[in-house]
Order: sequence, then structure tokens, then C-alpha cells
Amino acid sequence: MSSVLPNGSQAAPLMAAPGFWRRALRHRSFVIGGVLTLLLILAGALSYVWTPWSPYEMDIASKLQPPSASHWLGTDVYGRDVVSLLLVGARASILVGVIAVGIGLVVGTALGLLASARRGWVEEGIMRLTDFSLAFPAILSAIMMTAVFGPGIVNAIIAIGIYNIPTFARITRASANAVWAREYVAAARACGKGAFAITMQHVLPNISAVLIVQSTIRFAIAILAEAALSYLGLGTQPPQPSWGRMLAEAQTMMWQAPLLAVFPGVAIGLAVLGLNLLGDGLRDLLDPRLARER
Amino acid sequence: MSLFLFKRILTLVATLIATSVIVFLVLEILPGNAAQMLMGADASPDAVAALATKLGLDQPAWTRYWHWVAGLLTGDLGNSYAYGSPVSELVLERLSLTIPLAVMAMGLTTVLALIVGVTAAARHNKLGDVGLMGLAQVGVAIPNFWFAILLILLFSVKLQWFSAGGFDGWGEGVGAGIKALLLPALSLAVVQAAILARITRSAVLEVMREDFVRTARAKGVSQRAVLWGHVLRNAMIPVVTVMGLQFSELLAGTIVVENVFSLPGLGKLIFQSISNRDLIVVRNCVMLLAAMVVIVNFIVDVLYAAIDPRLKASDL
Amino acid sequence: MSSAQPHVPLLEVQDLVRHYTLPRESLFAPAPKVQALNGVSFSLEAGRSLGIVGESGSGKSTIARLVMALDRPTSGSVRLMGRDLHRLPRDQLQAARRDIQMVFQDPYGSLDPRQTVERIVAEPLAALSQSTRAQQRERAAESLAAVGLRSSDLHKYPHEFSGGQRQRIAIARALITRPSLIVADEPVSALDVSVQAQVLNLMQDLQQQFGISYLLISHDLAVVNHLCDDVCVLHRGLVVERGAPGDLFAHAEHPYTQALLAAVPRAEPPSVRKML
Amino acid sequence: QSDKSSMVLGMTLEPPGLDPTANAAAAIGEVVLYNVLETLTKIHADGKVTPLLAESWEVSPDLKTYTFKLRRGVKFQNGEPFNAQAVKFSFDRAGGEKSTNKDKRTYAKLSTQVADDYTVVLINKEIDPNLPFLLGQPTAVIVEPKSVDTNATQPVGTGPYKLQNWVKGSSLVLTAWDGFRNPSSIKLKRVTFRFISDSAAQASALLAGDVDAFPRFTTRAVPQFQNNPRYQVILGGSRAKTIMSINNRKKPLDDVRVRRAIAAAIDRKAVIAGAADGFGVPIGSHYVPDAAGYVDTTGINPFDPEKAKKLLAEAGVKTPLELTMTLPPPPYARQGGEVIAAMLAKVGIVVKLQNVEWAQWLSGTYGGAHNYDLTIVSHVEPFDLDNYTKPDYYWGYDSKAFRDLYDKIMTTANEAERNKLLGDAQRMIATDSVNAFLYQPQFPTVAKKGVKGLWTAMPIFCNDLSSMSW
Amino acid sequence: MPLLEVDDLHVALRTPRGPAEAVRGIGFTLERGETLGIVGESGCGKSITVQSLMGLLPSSAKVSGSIRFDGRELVGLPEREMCKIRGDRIGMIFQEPMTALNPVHTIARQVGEPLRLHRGLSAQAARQEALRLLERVGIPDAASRLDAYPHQFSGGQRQRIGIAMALACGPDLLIADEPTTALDVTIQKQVLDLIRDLVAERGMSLILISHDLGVIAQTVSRMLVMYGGSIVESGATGDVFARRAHPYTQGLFAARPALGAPRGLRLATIPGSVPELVDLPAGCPFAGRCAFTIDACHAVRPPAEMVGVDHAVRCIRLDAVEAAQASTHTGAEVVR
Ligand SMILES: Nc1ncnc2c1ncn2[C@@H]1O[C@H](COP(=O)(O)OP(=O)(O)OP(=O)(O)O)[C@@H](O)[C@H]1O
Ligand SMILES: Nc1ncnc2c1ncn2[C@@H]1O[C@H](COP(=O)(O)OP(=O)(O)OP(=O)(O)O)[C@@H](O)[C@H]1O
Ligand SMILES: [Mg+2]
Ligand SMILES: [Mg+2]
Repeated sequence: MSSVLPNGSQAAPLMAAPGFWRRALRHRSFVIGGVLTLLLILAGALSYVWTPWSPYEMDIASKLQPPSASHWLGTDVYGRDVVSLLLVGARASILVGVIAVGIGLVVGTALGLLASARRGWVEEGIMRLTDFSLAFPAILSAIMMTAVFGPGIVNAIIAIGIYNIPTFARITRASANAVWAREYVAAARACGKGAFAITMQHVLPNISAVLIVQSTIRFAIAILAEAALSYLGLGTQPPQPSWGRMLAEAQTMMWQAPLLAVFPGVAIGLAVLGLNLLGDGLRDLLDPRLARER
Repeated sequence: MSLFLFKRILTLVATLIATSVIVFLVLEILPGNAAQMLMGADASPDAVAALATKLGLDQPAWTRYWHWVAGLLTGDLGNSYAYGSPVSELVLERLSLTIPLAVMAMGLTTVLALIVGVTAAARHNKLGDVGLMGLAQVGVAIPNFWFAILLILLFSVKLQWFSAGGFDGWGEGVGAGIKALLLPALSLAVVQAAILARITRSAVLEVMREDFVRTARAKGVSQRAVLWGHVLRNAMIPVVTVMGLQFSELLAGTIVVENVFSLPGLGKLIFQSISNRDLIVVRNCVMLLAAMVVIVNFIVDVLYAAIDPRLKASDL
Repeated sequence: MSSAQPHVPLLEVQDLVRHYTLPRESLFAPAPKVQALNGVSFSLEAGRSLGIVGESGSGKSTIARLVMALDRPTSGSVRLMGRDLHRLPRDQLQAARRDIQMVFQDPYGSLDPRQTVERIVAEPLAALSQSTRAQQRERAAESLAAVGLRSSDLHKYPHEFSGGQRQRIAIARALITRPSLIVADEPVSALDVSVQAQVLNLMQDLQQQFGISYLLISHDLAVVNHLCDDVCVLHRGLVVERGAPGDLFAHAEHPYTQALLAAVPRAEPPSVRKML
Repeated sequence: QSDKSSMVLGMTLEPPGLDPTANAAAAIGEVVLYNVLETLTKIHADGKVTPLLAESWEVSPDLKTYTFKLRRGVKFQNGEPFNAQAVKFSFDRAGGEKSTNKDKRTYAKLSTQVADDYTVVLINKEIDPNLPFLLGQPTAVIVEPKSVDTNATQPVGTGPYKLQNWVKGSSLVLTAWDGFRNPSSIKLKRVTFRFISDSAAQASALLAGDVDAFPRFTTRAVPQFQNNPRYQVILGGSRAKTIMSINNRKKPLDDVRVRRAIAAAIDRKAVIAGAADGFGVPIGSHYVPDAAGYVDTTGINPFDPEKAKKLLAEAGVKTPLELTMTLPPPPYARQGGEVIAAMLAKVGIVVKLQNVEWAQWLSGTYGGAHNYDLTIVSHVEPFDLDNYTKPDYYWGYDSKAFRDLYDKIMTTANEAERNKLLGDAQRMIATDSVNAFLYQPQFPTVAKKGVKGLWTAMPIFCNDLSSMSW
Repeated sequence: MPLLEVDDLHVALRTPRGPAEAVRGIGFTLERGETLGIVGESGCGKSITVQSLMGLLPSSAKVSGSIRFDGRELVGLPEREMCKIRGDRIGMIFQEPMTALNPVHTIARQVGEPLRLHRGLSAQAARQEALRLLERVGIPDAASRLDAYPHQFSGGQRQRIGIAMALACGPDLLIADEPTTALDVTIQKQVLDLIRDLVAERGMSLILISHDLGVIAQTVSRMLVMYGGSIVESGATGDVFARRAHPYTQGLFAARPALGAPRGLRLATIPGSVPELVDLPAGCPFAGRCAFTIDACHAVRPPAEMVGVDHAVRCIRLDAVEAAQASTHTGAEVVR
């Protein structure tokens, strides 16, 4: 790798560009996505200071109530307030999504970039490693991790994160290889740039669109994976609520209280929708070709 | 071609060796053992000890590893601790469900995704596109067990067209087997199809910008025929890549849906076997999965070459 | 350095051979080879320019890549001011690259769409990492001015420019280190005539102004004729003929050169030709 | 159901094999007991024990010697005759060196003597008044010597049904055996067991008509069937005791006041509602209402959070007291844990819930170092007060008074007297607040309207097919 | 009746920055067997013009005016009808031989496709016909390469395949949109020779787009010079080359480096760049880049003025241009 370090970082020059926010506010899917995502974050933040009821307080006498003035979305099987659970559950879901995708994104992208920068046996090795880890589906590694370290949100997050690594590695490598074949990379090499600098300054920015879109999709999958793990008792542990766990719990009540499954389902759906829209918007906005109007 | 095959086989072997070591080590860490699990809490301790001896659990780890690997090489996978029957039999039984299920789910996924993806791309940025992609967006966000229950509610409980779960093997006839797997396959397919549809759409859009599409249109080929006859096959490379990933995922990642439909699938077997500490089954299943993933990758690569004549098998 | 040192040409290419190995078709058959270059030698004096013409696939771009040390030759050497580029250690090669820059054929593909013009133009400086951001910006502005662009263009992105302007940006990037040699691989073949003229004029001006040498690769004889002191005709990886363009085009000896010349369409309608 | 000769039963767990003498899973008994494999005695829903392969038995006054007269003309399904040798073989094998019988210890104490072909004498080293009951359990099935190695996959018994087909993971089919001694009493010719572990799936299978009857149905989904005219719901007691075990060895749990405080903090009604969806009967000790000698001890440690706080203060415990509760997988434990944690929080005990697998629970909580504070588990063994006599048992209750009392119970032949002593034992455990005794689970059976002969109570887990019909 | 009559053709494209008038009132006629060249700077609307003839414009395009092909109005013709004309009556050759062929279909299939579509030939018959066509365009050993894929051919060969495809149904009109720009000179010569021969042989009409004046000179009998979406000069090739009446035409000629010209000579360039289509000036599109610009140039679009037989020019400063041309006409620009 070259001894030359990149001179200053890419520092998202577009974000800093004066018109960025003005343009962003005119981008429909960015705005809708942004609002939904902001709501998600706000819900999580709000739960730290206020919830209509305590999300841990059980009142078994008033279980499974339909939505009413006192319990806006009704109560669950332990008589807890669904709104409060949803608010607090947002935290766990954000955490799972962000960290699990973060792990996959950072490690997977790094591996993918390394593979395409080094080629040869490094690439071969990394790709075989991803093959190998794909043989362990998320649920399987989660089961194993749980069996060894005990269940819990942290292990669930790590298991999902690990599963994201090969996916990101493959996608990154494929798109990075395409970028490496471009003439502007040859130009950079002709300038004497090292593989590291080229990777950071040319390859990464040019595959960012792919990564952004993939991240938002993976975010959704991570939240749902947490739900599936909770369904198997491997995810978030009680009494900590998470949307996935609420969904999993409501699933056993599908026949008596179908609404209980609808609320967290809708919450997940909205969060995922928001992130996808935000991702699409961000991809457009960060693309200089689409960004500037003359 | 043969070099390519040779490389592939080498890869397979290396992957399997690595898998065997890691799987064995990881499983060694698991607390508890099969004898204890099988005998339960109220069992007499000496009965538990007798069972442990019978199962060979009291031997040192490396001996057990060696027995296992030696067994693998001679094609003897050993007997399940819990069921007492040969692992190979057990696994084959499960595969006779899991593979058809995965194939059906993948087939449904592909058909749904291609129709939705291509249609959306053809109506790029029009109402149809926005609508279909919105639907795909929703599809991605639906938890599949939730969708599975809705399917059961509609088709099994209300309409009583299908049974609500269970699978009695192919002995009852192919039609009955397919019928039993249809709802599970559908509930697996919806989420995957939503993802694949998005990828299909963008791949098709990309290809639609290429010059040869214009050439085809200049020959008088209609818009539709261009889309299905010329564009789609060119757009298949990224689609097939994702399909390969999804198929690998389906092979073992269907535990939840198997649960909802109470299907005896491979995922459930692994899950059960881990909780029963039937480690001999787990080990062999994971090996099988690893082998299958490598094989699926291989199939994907062969498909690449079949789709795109520019990629000869020798270049892979 | 003592003045007694023997004369060293700016660029000296000796017996350059590059064979590409294609993937094996079978396990036992030997891997097929493409002999892209079969022993090409030429040298280029400082301040002069050399054109390389030849049909598609004759190995022109391969020469460019080898001269730029973007690829390793099968055998032979590339000496830049006496230093064999392919034997230099990494850091010295990096330093040597200051003296040699490249302009690519495709003005659309050779500029990173996600970087501002400033970063693109300053890239060679940044790679040498001996200057601050401010210095780089200043040099980039100078360089842009030299190719007739404004410093307000620094903050734009490539897509905001026309093909001719983009090629100017690419040239500005090549100029920024004040190289002694610019390797230009078909710098104008993607441009239409009026823009092509702008770029060729610019290259000519810069040659006069900075004394830059060009290694100009093209399949357009007229372009080479316009800019170069010497021409090599490349055919199947070998130099089949060389000389000053005027002489060469007037008295081509090698049949391939003749064919090449005969194929050039003349911008005169049949009627005019008949008149002559 | 048009076909009156067949029935589909739902089961939550699939048996891992079909040999109850080699494997402890309750699901094995649910399939084979009394159907394929038979025992000398038969336990009925009401807990009564009647002859089955034995025609009658006599007990010596010292309660140590049992003489069984065996039924004649009984054949095993492989054609071998059933006789005293088979009985001796079965019991010797169960108690033998290599035995992997769960109740190995019980059989090791028995010595079996063949008096004649149809008379067996059992001599028990220790007194156990419940022996006839024990001999009706799955582990006591009489096996045919030649078939013992294949019973797990091809059980050979004397019962009315044979294994027809087993699709592992999905379903198992028993068909009536035409060689059965009394074939006309068997109404169902073909019975399918369908294994459905997921609770929502259980409900949908019933609703979709895939399953005709589902014993021990998931409690969560019961309410919707209770007011559905197409279905019948049978609520039966059991011998199971769902308790929150307390690690008596650990500080400060070794202090009886702390244990009492914990007990007083728990509202059993709410626990039953939360953990068992209301299907349970509160118990105050390790004993169930259906069992002989039961006394109501729920008043000994009543729900009283104020008293709980006081007790904690008395014991000098600083609140919040932090404890972990280790929870095995069943829903009653996971849900009950959540509910109890919320209750304990109110008296200043902060409980960290830790979900574990059974294997972990067995090796870490139940066995090994007994590394836990609290755990929830359902003890399904019918007679298991003796666990309180074992100081090394997982809850670590060490009381000489109780051991003496228990010895006396075991040696008392007179039933009324024994019952009185059993009452004392229950009170002693409750007073010592060894564990927090929660409830006796009720096992709901949901079935289509026409299904007859389902057990109402469940002293043991079994599906007695011979009594069932449409 | 002429084969093709284009009258006052306008094409407006929807762009993010508003509608762009890529073609602004073009009109020309083409007789059967006639060859017509279109030259002009990149982006001046050449491709859009011919694409509108083929009905291949993006759906965002709005076409107005009239295109009469063989007496039939093509503007507003339903897509189904247009499909019948495309590839059958009008064939088209594209610029990029590397990308104009579908990489995943065999060449036999691609060349035979129009035949199957328009002539209803069976797959087998289409294959036979494709073989004949490929032999005709000079693919060596065509019979054995029918099932080869495009990437197995060289650029020149691919362009020949493209030509075979365009000719498959024997169209009345062949449109070639920069068919040789991507090829090197020797191959370019082969391809152009081939097109010329085929046109002569079959009596087709030809529209050839190029910005290479040499190519135009050698291939077509009449030519149009386009700039900014309109035709600035049109006439017989010889006349236009001889006269170069429009300043833009002059600029194009001057910018071309000529083989054999003395070294070091600066090429004449046209200052500035092509105007944005979105805000094209009201007047002459070349105004501003033209040395002869006066205020009137900006005011109104110049009308077509006949400067010879069938030689029209849109410029109001023709006199000044001609005067200047006479005085500065030096040898430097003369093509040999
Ligand atoms: N990486 C490679 N692997 C295999 N063969 C190659 C590779 N690069 C170039 N070649 C082959 O080497 C020969 C010379 O290629 P080169 O790119 O130098 O030609 P060129 O003269 O630049 O042609 P063009 O005018 O088309 O750009 C060609 O036959 C080409 O196919
Ligand atoms: N789909 C489109 N949407 C919007 N603008 C377009 C579209 N296609 C072409 N244009 C614009 O229309 C104008 C004319 O384009 P056209 O392709 O006809 O140019 P051309 O003369 O063929 O140029 P070239 O020589 O580069 O092929 C150009 O400015 C171009 O940017
Ligand atoms: Mg080249
Ligand atoms: Mg064009």
C-alpha cells in the first residue's frame, strides 16, 4: 500500500455545499424519508423522558384492551400500554438496525474494498470466507451465539451484523471492481496514487450509492431479523420491549388480539419505508450529476 | 473448463475442512450435553452417565472430532443422539422438504420479482412504477411469519383450501406435497420477491439505456418484446447474483416459517438439534449447508456463463 | 551532475515486449497468448513529440500503459531520463511520475464524476503529498488558466462541462506537475471536429509555452501530423515505419502505412476531386 | 369428520424416539403408553390405578413385597408371548448397569422374581406406597427381549396399536393391531399424531380442521375456542406444580424471611393470568389439590407487598436487592418470569431476567454449580416431595425435620395417617418458604365437538386412545 | 412523389430544466435512390432528427410538423404501425458497433429477427437468409459463425453485422447514424465502401450522419449542415464544399486538421460552445460564436436563402461572409 496518505478526507463536499439543504428540502422522497426517520428517532428519544404509561408496569386485570382514550392503542397481554411499548421499543429497533448494519457496512465494505484493491489470492480468500460465512445463516449463528453467551440484544445484534458482513463484502467487491476498471482510476494510478488513496478517494465515493441503498434495505432486514430472533426467544430480552419482540409476542395472540400485531408491524413498516426513501433521496442528492442545477 | 472444475472442487474441500473445524469447536463450547438433555431433570444420575458412555460423549474432544471426520470420509454420518436413527436418513428426510420448499419459494420469488420488476421498469417513473415499487417497499417490511399467519387465516381457516401446516412427505403424492408447501413457499417468497423486484427493476432500467435496445427497436421489435426478449436476459446477472444469495438463505433461514407451518425442515432440525445438544446432527447439517452454499455459488457462476456468452466458464 | 555525462534522451523505450496470457481453455493445453507488443523500441528527445499511429489492436494503448508504468512489460525497458521506470522502487517511481503525465482518450470516463475539478486537477500534486491544500488550489487554478478555463470552474463537477472542456481539465491535470512528458492516448478521438481543434491548438500552445514533449497515440494521421515531430507506425506490435510525418506521409514505404494513408477520407467531394 | 374410525391428535413436541425406557421425553409416553407399549398397571384420569397387564396384585403388610398375577393369552406384536419372564427382563433391564431408564434408581431397588409363568413377585428394598402408580408410568413398560434395541424406531408392545408410519418432524400414524387381545374394544382404527410446536400454528391447525383434538393445548389460544360451538374445551388438573425455585444456599436467600418476603410479593392470581392465561389453581406448597392428603396452604404466605417489604427490612436486606432469574424456554417460565419480575420490583427486588435453553438450564441451574438465584419451572413428577429431602437438590433445602417427617410418611402403611403426615409436610415446606409456590397448571384439551373419551385430568401425560371415539 | 418529405419538423424534449427544442423546424426531401448527408457539431440534433424519422424518440419527446414517408404521415402514427415500418421499410445503422448488438443473442438470431418479424419467416428460413446477408456484407466464413456472439467479432465485423441487420428486409431508406466514428480509418473505409455499394446495388435512399467531412464528401450526393437544431446550409455536396456559404460551415471546415498541412499551423477554431437547447436564442443559433454577428442576427431566425441551384443557406450576413472569404482565402485551409 502506498505510503501516501490521502490529503484530507473526502469530507462529503456535497453536504457542505451551500445549496445542499435547499435542494434536499425540495427532494420529495428525501423529505418524506427524513420526516419518517426523524419521527423514529424522536420516538426513541421521547421514550427516555416521557411515555404515556410505564412500559414495564403490568396491569393484568386490564389486559388486551382495545384502543381507548386512556390507552390510545390498547393494552397488551400483560395490560401494558401499547403506545408506551412502541415508544420504548423504537430504541431497541434503532439500535439493532444501526449497529447491525454498521458492523456489516464497516467490516464488509472494508473486506470488499481490500479484495478489489488487492485482487489475486487476497480476493479469492476473502470471497471464499464470505461463502463460508453465508453457510451460517443469521439465525444459526444467533442460535450458536446465544447458546454460548446467552440470549440478549447485544448478541442478537452481533449475530445479525456478522451475517451482514459477507453481503456487504460481495456487493462492495463487485461494484469496486467495476470502479477499478474505470479510466479515472487508471488516471489516478498514473498520478502515482497508492491503492489505499485510490480506494478512499475514488472507489468509495463512487460505490456509495450502492452502499446507501443496500444499507437501507439491510436496515429493514435487520429489524425483521431481530423480530425473528425474538420470535425464537433469542433477541431482546424481557422486560425490554422491542418492536420485533412485540410482534413475536403478538403473534401468539393473533387469534384474539390481531391489532397487537398490526401496531408494531406498521411501526416497522414505516421505519423501513422512511429509511428506504431517505436512502434513495440521499443517493440522488450525493450524486453530483443529479445535484447541480445550472 | 476442467481447470475451473478443479478449482471449484478444491474450494469446496477447503471450505468444508474449515467449516468442520470451526463448527466442531464452536459446538464444543456449548454448555450441557445430549445425555443430560435426553434424560431430563428427574433422571437418575447413573442413567445419565450410562447414556453418555453409550453415546461416546465421555471421550476426549479430538477423538470425537476424528471419529466424525473419519465417518464423513467413509460416508457414515453416525447416529443422531436424540432420534437414535442414522443422521444421513434424518437429513435426507428433511432435505426432501427443504429443497423442494426452497426451490418453490425461489420459483415464486423469481416469477413475482421479474413480473413486478420488469413491469415497473417499463413504466419508469409513471404511476404503475411508483405503485409497484411502493408495494415492494411494503413487501420488504412485512415480517414473513406475520404474512404466513395471514395466509393461513385466509386460505386455511376461512376458505379451507389448504391445510394450515404439516407435511407428510412425498409418499402422499406429488400433488399433495406441492399443495402442502404452497402457502409456506408463498410466505417466504413475498419478502424475497420484493427485494428481488427492486433489483430487477434497476437492472432492467440500466440495460434499457444500452444501445442495443435501440437497435432492436429500430428493427421493428415492439416495446414489450424488446423488454422480455432483449433486455431481461441482459439484466439477469445482478438478478441471478441476488437469487443465489437468497437461495442460500432459504436453505436454512426458514426456521420461522417452518415453525408457523409446522414443517419438518432442515432449519427446524438444526434448531431442535442445537437445543437438544444433538451435536452430531448439527455438525453434519452445517457441513451440508456449507457444501450447498458452495454448490449454489457454482450454479450461479454456471448461470452467469449461460446468460452471458461473454463469460466463458474458463473466465470464472 | 557533471556535464560530461553522455546524452540521455527524455524517454527511451527498448525492446518492449508485452504478452497477455489469456485464461486457459483446458487444464492441459498451454494458455493462449496475445502478443500485444513484440519488441518495440524508440526514443524521444526532450522538447520533441512522437506520434504513434496504427490500427485498432496494434498495441498503441499497451505502449502507453507501459510507459506510464501502469502495467509491467514481459521484457524490455522504459527509461525516463535514464531511469528505468520498471525497476524503480515505489517511492522513487512516485517521484518520477512528476515528470510524466497522461491524458486519456475518453473525456467522460477519465474524470471521477464525484470529485470537483479542483480535486481532479490537483490529484497529481496530492499524490506527491508535498504541498498544502492551499498551494494545491493555487496551482490547480494556474493550471486551469493555462488550458483556458476559469478558476470559478474549480468547484464544479465534470458533468457540468462539455467534452472539449473535460479534455481540457484532463490536460490541466497532466500539466499541474509541469511534466516533461505527457502521454496522450487518443486524446481527441472522442471529440467532434470543432472541439478537437480547440484541444489540438491547446496542446500545441502548451508545447511551445512549457516545452512539453508528447507521446501522442492516435489512429488519426492528421492529428499526429498536426502535433508531432516524429511518427511511428505500429502494426501488430511492431514499429513498421518511422520518420517525420511530412516525409512519411509523402513517401510511405511499408504497405501498411500506405494502406493507412489510402484509407483516410478526403474532405473533398467527387466533383472537386475531378476538377483537380 | 365423516370417517369415524380415524382421528388426528395434536401434540406440541415430537418424541425423539419411541422407547420410553431409553429416553425421558414426555412426548414418548404421550404416543406409546397404553397404545403400543403397556404396563402392569394403568393410571386413569382421576389418578386411580387399575390392572392392565397384571390382572391383580397383592401387597405385603410391610409394603415391601408385591405379588402380581399376570393376564394370560397376551402376545407381543412380534408374536412372542407375554409372561413373567418378560416382566422380569423388563424390570431387571431398567434397573441394570447399562440402563438408561430415567427411573433407573426406582428399578434398581426392585428385585423381580418369577413365581410361575404368570406370577411375578417384586421385592422393594425401600417402602414406596406409590409403587402401583409408578408401575403404570411410561418407564415401566414391559418390553419384548428381542425387540429392545429397535424399540426407539419400531416399538414392539402388547398394546392395541402399532406404529404405521412416522414422518419425522411432522406426524406419526398408529393403526389398530389386529392381533390385540380385545380388538372389538378399539374404535379408532387409525390415529395420527401431528406435531405442532408453534402456538399460533396449533390454533390454526384446529381452526382449519387439520387436527381433531389437541390435548395440552397452548393456553394462550384457548379463549377463542371456549365460546365456539364447534369445539369443546376440557380443563383438567394435573400433578404438575409450577414454582419459582429459590436457591436456598445463596445469601440472602438462605434467610427464610427473605424467601417469605419474595413469596409475599407474589400475587399468584396475577401470575396465573400472566403466565398461564388463567389456567391454573393457586398452590401454597409443593403439592396439588388432586393428590391424596392435599391441604390448602395458600394462606401461609399470602400476597402482601407491605409485609414483604417489612420482612426484607427485618432481614436486614438493603433494597434494591438485585437477583437474577434464570428462565428455561417454556412460555409459562418466560411469561411468568416477566410478571413476577414486575411484582418483585414493587417491593424493592430488582430481577434481571436471563433466558436460557434447557441444556443450559440443566447443566448450569439444575445441575452443576446450581448457579442461579431464582428460576421458574414446572415439576410434573406426580410424587416428588422427596426432592425436599435432598440437600444437594438444586434448591438446596436442608432440613432434618423434614427428612424425618418424610421417612415417617414412607413407612406409614395406613393411608389416612399417611395423608395427615403429608399435610404436615406441605405445611412445613410452605412455612419454610423453600420456594415460591405458584400454581397447579390446568391443561386444556381442545377438541372438535364430537370427540369422546378425552381425559379430563392429567395425572400423567398420556393419550389413552383405547378410550377415545367419535 | 419523393420517398421522404420532412416539413417543419420540431422536436421538444422534456428535461429537468424545462423543455428543450432539439430540432427546430427542419425540412428536406429525399428522392428514391438519393443519398443525403447530415453534418454538424455534437449535440446539434442530428441523431434526434433521424430518430424522429424512426419513431424512436424517448417518450418524453414531442414531435410536431410532418414526416411523410412514401406518402404516409409518420408523425402521430400509432406505435404498432410504426413497428411495422421500422426495420422493414426503414433500416438503421448505429454508431457504436461495440454496443449496438445484443451481447447475449447469436448473430444469426439478431440478423434474422427483422425477417421473422416482418416477413414471417420461420426460424430456419430466417437463419438461411441471415447467412446470405452476412455473406453479402463480407463476414468471412459466415456459415460457421452464425451461432457466434457479437463479442467474438472485431469492431468492423460487428458494424457489418449491424448493416446486415438493417438491410435484412431490403428497406427503401437506410439511415446510418455515425456508422464509422468508432472505427479506425482502414475499417472505416471498408464499411463506407460497403454501404456505398449496397445503396447503389439496391437503389435505396441513404441518410448518413457524420461530423467527418471526409466521410460525407465520399459518400453522399446531397448534404445538410445542422447547427442548434436547424439546418443552416443545404445543397449538393459539391456545391456546399465549394461554396461553404454559412460561417458555421466554414468553421467546421477550418477546424479539421488536414493531413500534410505544415506542422505548427494553428487550427481555426469556433469560439464558444453550442448553446443550451433549453434557452436557445430567438435569433440565429450561431449568433455570438460567429465573427460576422450583428444585432440583427440576435433578433430573428434567418430565413433560408437560395445561393445556387438547390443550395440554401440560413444567414443574413451572406454578403459580408463572402467578402471576407474572398480576401482571406489562403492555401492553409485548402484541402489537398
Ligand atoms: N488485459 C489484456 N488482456 C489480454 N489481452 C489484452 C489486454 N489488453 C490488451 N490486450 C490485447 O492486446 C492487443 C493490443 O491492445 P491495445 O489496447 O494496446 O491496442 P490499441 O492499439 O490501443 O487499440 P485501439 O486503437 O483499439 O485502442 C489487442 O489485441 C488487445 O486485444
Ligand atoms: N433523451 C434526451 N433528453 C433530453 N435531451 C436530449 C435527449 N437526447 C438528446 N438530447 C439533447 O438533444 C440535443 C441533440 O442531441 P442529438 O443526439 O441529436 O445530437 P447529435 O447531433 O446526434 O450529436 P452527436 O454528434 O454527439 O451524436 C443534445 O443537446 C442532447 O443533449
Ligand atoms: Mg487503445
Ligand atoms: Mg448522435
